[in-house]
Amino acid sequence: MITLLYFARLRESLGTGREELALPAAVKNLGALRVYLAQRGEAWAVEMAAGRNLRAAVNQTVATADTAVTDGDEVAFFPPVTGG
Amino acid sequence: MITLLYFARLRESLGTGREELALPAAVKNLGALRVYLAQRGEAWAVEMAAGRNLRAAVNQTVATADTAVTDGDEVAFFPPVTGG
Amino acid sequence: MNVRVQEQDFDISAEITAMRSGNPKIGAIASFVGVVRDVNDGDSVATMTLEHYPGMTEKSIAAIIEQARGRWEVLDALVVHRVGTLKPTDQIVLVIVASTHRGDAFAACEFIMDYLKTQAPFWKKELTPQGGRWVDARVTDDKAAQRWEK
Amino acid sequence: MNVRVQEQDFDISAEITAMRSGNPKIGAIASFVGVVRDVNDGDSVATMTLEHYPGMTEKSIAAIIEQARGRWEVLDALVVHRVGTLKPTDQIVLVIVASTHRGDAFAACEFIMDYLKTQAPFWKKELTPQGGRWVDARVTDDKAAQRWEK
Repeated sequence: MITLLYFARLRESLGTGREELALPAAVKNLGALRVYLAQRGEAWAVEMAAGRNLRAAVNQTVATADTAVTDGDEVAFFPPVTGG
Repeated sequence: MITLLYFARLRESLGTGREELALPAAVKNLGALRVYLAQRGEAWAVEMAAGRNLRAAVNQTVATADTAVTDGDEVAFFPPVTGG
Repeated sequence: MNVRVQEQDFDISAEITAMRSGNPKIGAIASFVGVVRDVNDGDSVATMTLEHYPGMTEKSIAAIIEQARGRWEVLDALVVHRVGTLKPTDQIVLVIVASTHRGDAFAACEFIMDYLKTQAPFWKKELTPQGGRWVDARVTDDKAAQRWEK
Repeated sequence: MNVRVQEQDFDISAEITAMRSGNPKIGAIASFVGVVRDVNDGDSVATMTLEHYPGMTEKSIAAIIEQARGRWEVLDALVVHRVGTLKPTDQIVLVIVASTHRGDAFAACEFIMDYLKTQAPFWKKELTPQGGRWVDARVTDDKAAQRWEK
């Protein structure tokens, strides 16, 4: 299982801020996870689309498409940050 | 008459912070005034010496050797500033 | 070195007093306060709600402070970032950097603010007469942060 | 825009609160506090006495703020400089600059501090175990001020 977190605009449009997911065997990294989630359709297809300006973190560290994702990880997806 | 002001190290070594002076006819600018004051001898010769790192203001505006000095002016001599 | 994320307001005097009483080597304290403006992108803003990623927020800000310490002489540093709902003229963020000399204090403080704007996981949602909207990330903020990467 | 020379201490929170309550366009407030250090040039400092040139001080600081307003967007600015006898960890000087965005606030605040150090008529005398001594002007301060002249 991995923990998935969604923040800000994503949390609202996906209708959830947190879920537990059994990691599919074929999903080895963040890029593959994003493609997998986009296949859920509707808002998922929009928010996870390849062209969408999306940021992610694995275990609370900024991550890129080739960052490995393994069982037990905490993975977060969110829009570019706007604090300060 | 002009008003002469001395600050910080100058005030201490010259033994005065303020004096009124009848401007000698030959003194037309700040450089000439400095030469005139240096002729008072002792501490004056030391503090007003040509090589001394000295700053001055005429009517509360930073001035240089060729700044004109005329009757009624307020002239101040002081070391480089060290505030802030 | 201290990082806090909180709903309540902060008092810059109290923070600076605590910092300088703790270290007589401090000669220079640069600080920054971010404030909610009443207009953004041409629309009036009634309230501003800040969301963050608990855990990652504190971790990423601590990492930013460590980067600043590697570049400049930083005797002490504090970051306080508010979350929840704020209104115009409310304080949002406080950064304080203490050093021996002012050049280091100013540079480290501005560096931390530039990175807070571009890397720390906070998101703002504004309530305007047209409804709620998520604030878009600014290209100028990314540019400000990139200045330091050389 | 406000300049004060005074013996009593200042409260940065009160000054910032007054500034931001007066103008809802303010989004960024950069500030600087100078503090008396307990060591200077290798000697311990017991007290520090500040002298100034009344009249010229206020005039030259107001001119410095005007220069800053000509270069950056400055919505409000305050300079408070203390005179008289201070001790280590005491506050000496406060500069606050408010703007819409942080880049302007930081630049104008540092500019005003650099010029305060090199142009405003203040002089410091330190009391050390070797007796009283007037502080020498620093070459680094002149260099910091010269950065802006281009």
